[in-house]
Amino acid sequence: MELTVLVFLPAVAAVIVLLLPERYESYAKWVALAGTTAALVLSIQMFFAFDLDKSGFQFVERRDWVDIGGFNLQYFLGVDGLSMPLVVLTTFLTVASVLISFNITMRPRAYYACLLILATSVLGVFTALDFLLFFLFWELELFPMFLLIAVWGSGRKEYSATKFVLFTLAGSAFMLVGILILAFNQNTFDIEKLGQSTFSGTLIPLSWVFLLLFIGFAVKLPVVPLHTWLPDAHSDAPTAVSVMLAGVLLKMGGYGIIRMCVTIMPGVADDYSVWFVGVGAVSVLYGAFITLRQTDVKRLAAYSSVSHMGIVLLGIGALGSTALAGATYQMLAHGLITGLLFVMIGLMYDRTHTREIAKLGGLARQMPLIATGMVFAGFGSLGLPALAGFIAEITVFLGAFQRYEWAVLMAIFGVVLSAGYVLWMLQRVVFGPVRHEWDGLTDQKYWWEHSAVAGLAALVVLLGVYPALLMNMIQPAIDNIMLRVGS
Amino acid sequence: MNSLDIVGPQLAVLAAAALILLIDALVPQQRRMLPFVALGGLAVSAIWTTVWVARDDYQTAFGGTLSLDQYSVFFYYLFAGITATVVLASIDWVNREGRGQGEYYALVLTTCTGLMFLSAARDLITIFLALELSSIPQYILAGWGKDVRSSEAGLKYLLLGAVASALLLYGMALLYGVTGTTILPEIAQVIQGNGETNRSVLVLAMALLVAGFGFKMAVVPFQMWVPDVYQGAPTPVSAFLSVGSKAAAFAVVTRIFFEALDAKFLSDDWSMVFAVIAAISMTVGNVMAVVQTDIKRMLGYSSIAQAGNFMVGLAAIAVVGQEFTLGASAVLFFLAAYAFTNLGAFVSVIAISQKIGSDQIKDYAGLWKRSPVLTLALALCLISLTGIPPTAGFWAKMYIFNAGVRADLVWLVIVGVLNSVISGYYYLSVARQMFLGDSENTQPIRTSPSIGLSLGVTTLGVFVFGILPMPLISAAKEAAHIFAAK
Amino acid sequence: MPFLEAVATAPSIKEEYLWAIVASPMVAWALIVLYFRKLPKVAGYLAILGIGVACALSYLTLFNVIDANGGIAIHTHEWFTSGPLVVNLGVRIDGLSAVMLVVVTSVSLLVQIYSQGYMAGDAGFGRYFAHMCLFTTSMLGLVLADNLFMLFIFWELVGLCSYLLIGFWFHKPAAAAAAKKAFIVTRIGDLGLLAALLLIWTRSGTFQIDEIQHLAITGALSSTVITWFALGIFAGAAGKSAQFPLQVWLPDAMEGPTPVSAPIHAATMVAAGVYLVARFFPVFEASTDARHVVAWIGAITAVLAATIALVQTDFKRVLAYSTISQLGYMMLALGAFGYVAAIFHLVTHAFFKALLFLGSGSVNHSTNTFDMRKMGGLKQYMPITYWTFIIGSLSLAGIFPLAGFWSKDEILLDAWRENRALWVAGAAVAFMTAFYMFRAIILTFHGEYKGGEPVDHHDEDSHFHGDPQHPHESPWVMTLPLIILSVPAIAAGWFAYHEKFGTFISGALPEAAHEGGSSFEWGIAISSTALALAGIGAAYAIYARKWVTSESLRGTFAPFAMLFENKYYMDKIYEDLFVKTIFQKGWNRLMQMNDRYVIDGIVNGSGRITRQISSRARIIQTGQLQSYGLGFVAGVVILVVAVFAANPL
Amino acid sequence: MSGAGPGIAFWVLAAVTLVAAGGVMVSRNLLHAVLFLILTFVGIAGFFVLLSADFLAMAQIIIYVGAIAVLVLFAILLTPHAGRDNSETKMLLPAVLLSVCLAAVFLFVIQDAQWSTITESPNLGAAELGEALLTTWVLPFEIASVLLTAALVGAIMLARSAQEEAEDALA
Amino acid sequence: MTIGIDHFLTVGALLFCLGLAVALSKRNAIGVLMGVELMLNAVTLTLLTFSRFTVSDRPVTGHAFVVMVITVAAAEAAVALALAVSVYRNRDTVDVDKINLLRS
Repeated sequence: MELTVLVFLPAVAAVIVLLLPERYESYAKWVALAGTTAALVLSIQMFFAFDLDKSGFQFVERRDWVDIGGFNLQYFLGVDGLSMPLVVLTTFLTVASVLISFNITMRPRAYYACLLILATSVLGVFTALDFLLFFLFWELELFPMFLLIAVWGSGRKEYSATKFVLFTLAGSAFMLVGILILAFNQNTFDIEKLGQSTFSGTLIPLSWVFLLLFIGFAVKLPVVPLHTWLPDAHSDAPTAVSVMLAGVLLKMGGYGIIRMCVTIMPGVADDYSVWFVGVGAVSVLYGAFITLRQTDVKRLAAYSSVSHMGIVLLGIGALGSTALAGATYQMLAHGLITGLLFVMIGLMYDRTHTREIAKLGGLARQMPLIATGMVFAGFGSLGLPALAGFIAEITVFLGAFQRYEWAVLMAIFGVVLSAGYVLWMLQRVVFGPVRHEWDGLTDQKYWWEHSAVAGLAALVVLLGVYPALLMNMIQPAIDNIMLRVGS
Repeated sequence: MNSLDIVGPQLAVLAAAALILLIDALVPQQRRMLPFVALGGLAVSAIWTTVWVARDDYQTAFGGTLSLDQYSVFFYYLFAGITATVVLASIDWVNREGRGQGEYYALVLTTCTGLMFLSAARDLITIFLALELSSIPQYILAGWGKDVRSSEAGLKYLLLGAVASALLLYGMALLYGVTGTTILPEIAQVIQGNGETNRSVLVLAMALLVAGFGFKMAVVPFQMWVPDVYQGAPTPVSAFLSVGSKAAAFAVVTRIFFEALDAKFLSDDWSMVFAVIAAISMTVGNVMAVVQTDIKRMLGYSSIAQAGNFMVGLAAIAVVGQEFTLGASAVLFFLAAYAFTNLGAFVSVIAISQKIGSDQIKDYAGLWKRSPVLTLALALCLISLTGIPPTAGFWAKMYIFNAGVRADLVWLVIVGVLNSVISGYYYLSVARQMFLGDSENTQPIRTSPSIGLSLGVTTLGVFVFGILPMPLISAAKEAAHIFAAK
Repeated sequence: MPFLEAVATAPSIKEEYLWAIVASPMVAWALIVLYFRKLPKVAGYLAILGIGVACALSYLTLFNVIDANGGIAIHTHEWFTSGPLVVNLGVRIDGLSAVMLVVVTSVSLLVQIYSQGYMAGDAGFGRYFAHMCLFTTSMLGLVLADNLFMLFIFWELVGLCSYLLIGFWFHKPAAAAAAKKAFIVTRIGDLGLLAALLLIWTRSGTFQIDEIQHLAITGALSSTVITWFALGIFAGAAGKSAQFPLQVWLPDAMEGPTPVSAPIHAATMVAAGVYLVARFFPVFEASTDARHVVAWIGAITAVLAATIALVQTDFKRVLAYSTISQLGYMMLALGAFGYVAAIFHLVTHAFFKALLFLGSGSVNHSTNTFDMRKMGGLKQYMPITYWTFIIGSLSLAGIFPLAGFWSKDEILLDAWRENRALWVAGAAVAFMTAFYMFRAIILTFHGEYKGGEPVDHHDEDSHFHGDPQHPHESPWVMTLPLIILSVPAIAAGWFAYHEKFGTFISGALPEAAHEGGSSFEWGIAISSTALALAGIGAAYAIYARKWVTSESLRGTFAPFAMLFENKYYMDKIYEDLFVKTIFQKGWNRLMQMNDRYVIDGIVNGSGRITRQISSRARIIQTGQLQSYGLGFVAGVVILVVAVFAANPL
Repeated sequence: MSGAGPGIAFWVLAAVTLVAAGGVMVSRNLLHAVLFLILTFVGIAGFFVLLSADFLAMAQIIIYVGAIAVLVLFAILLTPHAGRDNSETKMLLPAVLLSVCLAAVFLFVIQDAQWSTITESPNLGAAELGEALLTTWVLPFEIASVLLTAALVGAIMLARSAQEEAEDALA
Repeated sequence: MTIGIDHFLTVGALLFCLGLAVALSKRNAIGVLMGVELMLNAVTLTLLTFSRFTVSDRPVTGHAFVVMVITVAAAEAAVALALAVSVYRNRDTVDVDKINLLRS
């Protein structure tokens, strides 16, 4: 029951928000906050109730739902060590997103409803154990996201929103075909069962099926060259949506690759491992190169996400126990760090109303707290030890080095580049001579801003200094998958 | 009398039509009642159908020309529902246009009767007559509007429809020539026996049938009338065309090809034909819709693309051996889901266009500020047409593509899913206009209760079946099961 | 001596104390950051307290290790595991780390005290002490780390602190740029360290320093792996210790506050590279190629930096190049088997260079400038500073009997034994060192005072309070550390110049690796002293007596002067040519164009093509009735023919 | 169907019918075209007789010649300004080509087919037809009646002028 | 010479295609309608041919079918003429080349 409650808590909150009468629309944020906080509390409770010694899925719920021609789509939820941390990450970032949206005054009911449905969709993706249910949740996120970018965004928001939807739609189109072919072969959508099956006589070669699924996930991750929607979506989305996008939506791609591609078709993953690693390494470098030329803070952060998610793909592709765990850790770390980075950029943008690096500068003097947060997030992003990103990156590198030295060497060069773009950005935005047009702007000062930033920063540090907290949970799940790969 | 009892659902509708004409002629001051009489007739029809379902006494009657089975019952409900929605959505328009109110509703109900007969007919002659009974009133209705476009639409529809009928008839004649009968099961028997010697005739007949019904289904290359007629005809009539006659055509094609032409040497041919037509229809419909500026015309092209989607199910019927009703049930389920969705979209368009006085998509700008409910309703329907959850359209696509994959039509399914990306583009562009654009006029849009009711029913259907599609799926499966029982 | 024969045992100091060394500055840091940012006095004292505790514990540790005759103690704990990956956190104490602890904490403590005066009134006073505490923590963690992983973590954190402190006056564009440059350049070196870390774990499955050392000695790893590992380690060290070709960041780092330059960019942080190489000395011993690379890079760096130092006009930059040069010296020693010599020089250099930097800070405190052309004659105004500065310079120049003499002498001896060419380089550097130091002294403290730099009162970030027109001696909090530091600058050589020290330090190695043999040779000692004296004399002749003017010299050696003044054009090559032109305007731009025009071009293009097709195709829909019918009939014909063609009768 | 009589009759009828149909195609005057159309109808009726369907032949004459052709004439007369020429659109060439193609397909199929034929006429009269229409095909028969009614109602509504409608609205 | 089923069918097919050609090429809507009537006549001929010549349990089927086709043809003609008149009233023409307000 917990999982159902958890997944649909935000949706229920969304319904309540929508039903609020117009004169109470300023209460929308409180309802949203209450709903997401409840979800967060519940997920944390589950996190600690999670039995580390048990293998397999926990908090399982399953019942038949819809008959799709011959066999059932089940309502089948459950979490394991791979998804549990992602669930907590999602609930946490949702709360943070709601908090930093507190100053939204344009149609708040619709805004929060979209945000909450988005949360339900992502939670559903991370907990669904039926492939079609997974797909349902995967698609559910599209329209709220479209509206969030298109209505509450800035800049070329229509273009970006459409681009986002079409990219995802195209990716998921291929994914759907892959899902149906797999399901036809085994007469089930059950991920657990599919994950134990060997496939023979699929309609098209299994490696093609793998590719179909992979494209769907790769768009989301995103992998070069399917990434160009990301900078556009990020730069034009409102802050909270950027946070959700970078923080959890991208992780759906990585999670999907591990949960579906690798677990269900380990043989194919192994055969084509070198390609994934190569693409991952190229993503790291390519993303970093382009990041170095960005002049818009948000686009810069977005391209850096491309680079960082390349590390995830690198870890997955290397198909080692350590590398996969590292990739998972990287997803979590990147979610928090880039989430924080976008929060800081958002706070800054709220005040200065520009994201042009050339127009900014010297903010450390006028807004010391925001500047500190930016520096912190920046260093998290470049993989500073004692912060979450470092553990993740180095675990991936260590895990992948044995098998693909060249790819890891490429990727660690990307780490140097990341120092380049982060520090360049900090130098231009935060440091440098004071600009008097920003005099009189307020620093981070509201409680909701403080709590969102502090919470994120605290988690970044926590994951950086106490990796065992999550590693002990992730590792058994990864080892389960590795058993499949090994055999 | 037992036989009349069997056609009770149709009779109820016809009786309502007659009653309407009578009231219109005798007590014209009571014209406001007319739509309610129509609704009453449809309700009686539905109840009568339910009685039959409750009796569980499925049978064929009239010398085998009509079959009351789960399949036809499914469509009785569907057509009654569609017609009721259309009637509700028409009230405003009919009151405003003022041309022959009684006749309008009577013709709508007559069409409905034709559609119902069409879904139940098991004989080529009956099928032809039922087809014409549903078509001729539609030709008239398409030309019902007083403006020149409406007449043009009616004339175009009729002349092309007549050519299509002639082709269809020639095909039926050939079928009759080969088999010596017009009753579907008997045709099937003869073809199973010695049909292969006359394969050429059968293929030609099949092609002509596909053409004749393809006209109603609106699949490429028989679709070209669709955008013109949808744009020109009164919007409620376009709505009726887009779901009613399309659904009936699919119903009857499924029945003919499944009951009469299911011999292996034929089904191999026509499944391929359907697959190719499906792929072309989707692509043409979607690509052409991209640059449309008139929402009715856009929906016309979209309905061509959707017809291509349905046809995936038809193509899938033939190939699969052990689960060969899957494709059929997919078609039925998709039809039902599509009926809710497309009606919802059209009703929204009726409600909106009436007030803003334009069908141009660009005039929908800023609609959200004027009428959030209408905007959301239309958006929901567009989402459903794209096939995004939580809507009935999602399950429909899921179901039909699953059937396609199971029939080893992976290429077709890939074409289908890619097409839904294109469709996403133009559906979204409508949504974009509504949510983003600005209009000087910020006056709220009020809708009449009748339109509100029809809109409520359809969008609720889209949403509820988007979450709990099982009842609809079971019904579709049960309906399609009659083909397996044979 | 009984000490020598004594058997080394594991030091008995409690593990908690060792952790406390790291923890106490960290606690101070946390308290300052969280509560006392806005209370400069409290922050300052808290910092002194935290580092003081660490310092006291460090001395305790040192004595404990001495008691244990230079034995090794390792306390390790599992941090986290992931599959085969096991990462530990642990502390390792031995002679090397104990000495480093003492050096780091002593210098840091003195600098903290000094900073109370130097930084007084600065807007970021609290922030400054927080950063300093964090730096000390990281440096101590680096020294105490028992495995490479942990060492790498603190290594990077040290880099962070360096970044923050160089960019302390972030409103100065030069400072912000210098901070960025420092971080990125050292990170390029860290790339090697990271690669080495990955390599060694992949090949041996451990990060433990003792195990790695053991593997290197027993030859369990192939020589290729060892060589690459060693080179990776050295790359990291070269970044941190500003070795050629990564030396470019250190002079720019002088944009930071002077008390920062003292511990970080002279005494401790930059020495971390030397420490790192020393830590993995057995590995370098096992790989001759790597060792040669170390030696020659060291030599090149030493010469390069010394030549540049000859022509600098900025007081602090002279010291910076001198630091690079001396670090090159240490590397040279390590490459020449001079493990003990290198550490010895590290220690002495830490003290006298810290002294020199603090002295320069003191000068700046009264003149508001580092430009030697604006100073002169400060001897009479600032006697304490002057005399302590003289002591430091003599020590640096290697004049008997000051500390520098002994350590430098040992390095030259090792170089002589390894390769005569290395000795020649070392000797040349010794001459140049003496020359540029006394050139600086003469320009700064002798002659007429030229007025310093006027205070810009409009600069709200300036913290300068005095009056540059009337220079004065610094307050006691600043002069006291100078005086204290001059003690080891004089005496550290005596204290350490014994076999004891060598044995003690060598105890950190898994076996008495390479005995340096007799570590004194008269020939070397005399020749180097002579060279140093010659350097001093030359400086005196040119700058004090002006027998030969510097201008005429510059004219004679114009091409060289150009080369030196432009730092061998390396900054230009790196930044303008490589980073800005080839990389940013070339390659990255190319990538960006690819992204914008090729990839997005395909994306947008496919959309555009669809629209194009759509708008072309709509022409088919002519509105003419019969064209529709034609399509219809054509469809039938094509259908039939296609079926017959596909599936003949 | 052997023998000279039917043979001659067939060829004559075929000639008349097809030439008349060709006349519909080529005649430049719409009224002439209607006359050719009527001639075709009559020819078809002749075929019906030849196929021993006398009742239907009569029905053909009555309905097609008597009703439909007259309706067409009415229509021509009711649209006086629309012109009486029976010219072709620019689609003539493709239309003819496609028709020829379709004819080729039809003829090929007719040649290819192996009809299971009987030699004797089944001898069906109006009585058998009437019985069939009231038993097996009573349903389509009834539908046809409804259809005619609906068409009538609709046609009347469509063809009424605005003036008539206004009068109707007053009532 | 025996006149067989093929002869009748050929006449029917040719008539059908002639009708089609008329329907697809005439400019006047009423001309188009005439083409359609020709096609329907061709169909009735074909139906009766089959009824006369082919083996069947119920040869009367063809006759019944023809009755229906004739009926429908009449209804269609009536509606078509009504629509033509309706268009004519609005546009003063029944030229299909000019009835093309709805397009693309």
